[in-house]
Amino acid sequence: MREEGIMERTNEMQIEFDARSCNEGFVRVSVAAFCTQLNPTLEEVADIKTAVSEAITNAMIHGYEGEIHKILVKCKIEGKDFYIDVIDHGVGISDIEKAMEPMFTTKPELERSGMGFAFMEAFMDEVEVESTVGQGTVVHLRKRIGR
Amino acid sequence: MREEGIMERTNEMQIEFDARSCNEGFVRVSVAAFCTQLNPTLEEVADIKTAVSEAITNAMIHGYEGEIHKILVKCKIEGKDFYIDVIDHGVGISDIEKAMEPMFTTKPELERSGMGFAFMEAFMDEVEVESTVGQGTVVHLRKRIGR
Amino acid sequence: MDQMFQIGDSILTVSLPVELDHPNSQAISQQIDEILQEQYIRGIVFDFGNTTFMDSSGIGMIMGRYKALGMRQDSIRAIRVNRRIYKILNLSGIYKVMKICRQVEE
Amino acid sequence: MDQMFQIGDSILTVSLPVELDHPNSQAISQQIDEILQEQYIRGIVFDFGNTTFMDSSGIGMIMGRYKALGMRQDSIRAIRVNRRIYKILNLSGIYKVMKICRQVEE
Ligand SMILES: Nc1ncnc2c1ncn2[C@@H]1O[C@H](COP(=O)(O)OP(=O)(O)O)[C@@H](O)[C@H]1O
Ligand SMILES: Nc1ncnc2c1ncn2[C@@H]1O[C@H](COP(=O)(O)OP(=O)(O)O)[C@@H](O)[C@H]1O
Repeated sequence: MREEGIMERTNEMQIEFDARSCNEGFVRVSVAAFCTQLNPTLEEVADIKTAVSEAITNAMIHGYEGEIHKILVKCKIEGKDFYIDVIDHGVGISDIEKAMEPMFTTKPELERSGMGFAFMEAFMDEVEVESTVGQGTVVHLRKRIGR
Repeated sequence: MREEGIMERTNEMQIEFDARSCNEGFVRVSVAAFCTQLNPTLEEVADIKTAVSEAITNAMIHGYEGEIHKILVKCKIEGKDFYIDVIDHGVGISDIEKAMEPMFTTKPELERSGMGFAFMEAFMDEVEVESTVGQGTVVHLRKRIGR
Repeated sequence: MDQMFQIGDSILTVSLPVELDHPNSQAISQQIDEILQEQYIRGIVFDFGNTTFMDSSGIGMIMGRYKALGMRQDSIRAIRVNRRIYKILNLSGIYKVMKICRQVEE
Repeated sequence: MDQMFQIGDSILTVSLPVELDHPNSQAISQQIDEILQEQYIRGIVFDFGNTTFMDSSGIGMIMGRYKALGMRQDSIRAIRVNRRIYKILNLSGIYKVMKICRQVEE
């Protein structure tokens, strides 16, 4: 494939990193820097950063319960759509519908507000969760840039 | 592994991205943001950015000759050492010693200066190249931070 | 870190960091709780003047401190809140228990 | 993009971007070459005043323009060069053909 024509509207990257909370900042910065190709507004960048932050914090705290394993963040630009998948191989979610209810949290003792999914939904155009107990979770996020 | 003790001195991430020149900036930013954990000086960050930029430009221009395939950048923090591997599955290098000579380039028509490896060596503490013709190239970089 | 916390008239003012994310929120929770154990504090003012990023971990941190203060009315307050942070605070519903003073934006 | 290029007395002054990397160097080479084809230019001044990042692609771009101008002595010059860029230009050996004026740093 030459770097020309229709393919220029697609672009992919993925970051795999240790589930250490000190990595949250660099992952937000990386995803934000990648999506500047879509010429987002500052507000759109902030929306994406917040949603990514929620999903990777969840993978660390809930998915891996503080253990250090790998988290994968896949990003794709397709036309004006920005897709982000956040993938962990942690404990999984048994009741996804319940998990996505605002204020619902299984870790109140860690001062989780239960607003993670609510924020993702507020700031992205699409939030979809796939999960298998004992195997892990994929959070699919999509945002259309420049409307 | 809990996020404590000796393991805190190790941290890993890797980025895989399309060999499009528009991705060079975001990869530099990501690697720089990741290595801030080592408290580098601005000069050290600039050194790392330059070296990474050389290696990924080479993977695009020489390794893949402008075709769009994946480049992998692996980063590891170990104590005060910052390791970066830049990996492509492109054409490979037949004579590595010659390739690393300052001013040597196989693409003068693309205005390559032949200074890529020289810059990597100037700015990093270690540069090692492994390559197999027809299979690809790995550039290993290491820099000790905070001396 | 110490200029982050100022106490006057039993009110603790916390200068929040640029990014109020999960690691920072955890650290701040701990530090505030240490202060609350050492001395009588009747209210906390969260100063968002430098803060440009915040996620739900920040909401958890604030709600946790509200609880630590006994969930008393007017015990917490947010000042110098910019547009982005205002949106997040609003979305979280936390304005029901915390007065929010906005930043004058240029 | 157009304020990037200014011409006076047959000298082209190019305001280089913040990051003079591979994609930017390629684009600038092309744009300069178009100007060189359209009109007589006897020298190029590269203004690094905004530039904080540069790699060997930038060196290639400058050397290429030096060749396009016929490799004449004093035909290229770099101005407002900061410490970092100065280091890179020095390392490349390009100072042998290009006069370098440093930025006054605060
Ligand atoms: N990656 C994950 N792995 C396992 N469980 C998860 C994951 N993400 C979310 N959950 C579950 O969904 C619940 C709600 O998540 P969220 O809305 O982000 O709130 P919070 O993180 O504050 O608990 C969590 O308390 C947890 O039980
Ligand atoms: N990833 C790579 N794959 C194949 N060949 C490479 C790669 N990196 C470098 N080379 C070879 O090494 C030569 C020297 O590289 P370098 O010093 O970076 O200079 P330049 O990129 O300006 O040619 C290149 O011209 C090319 O032939």
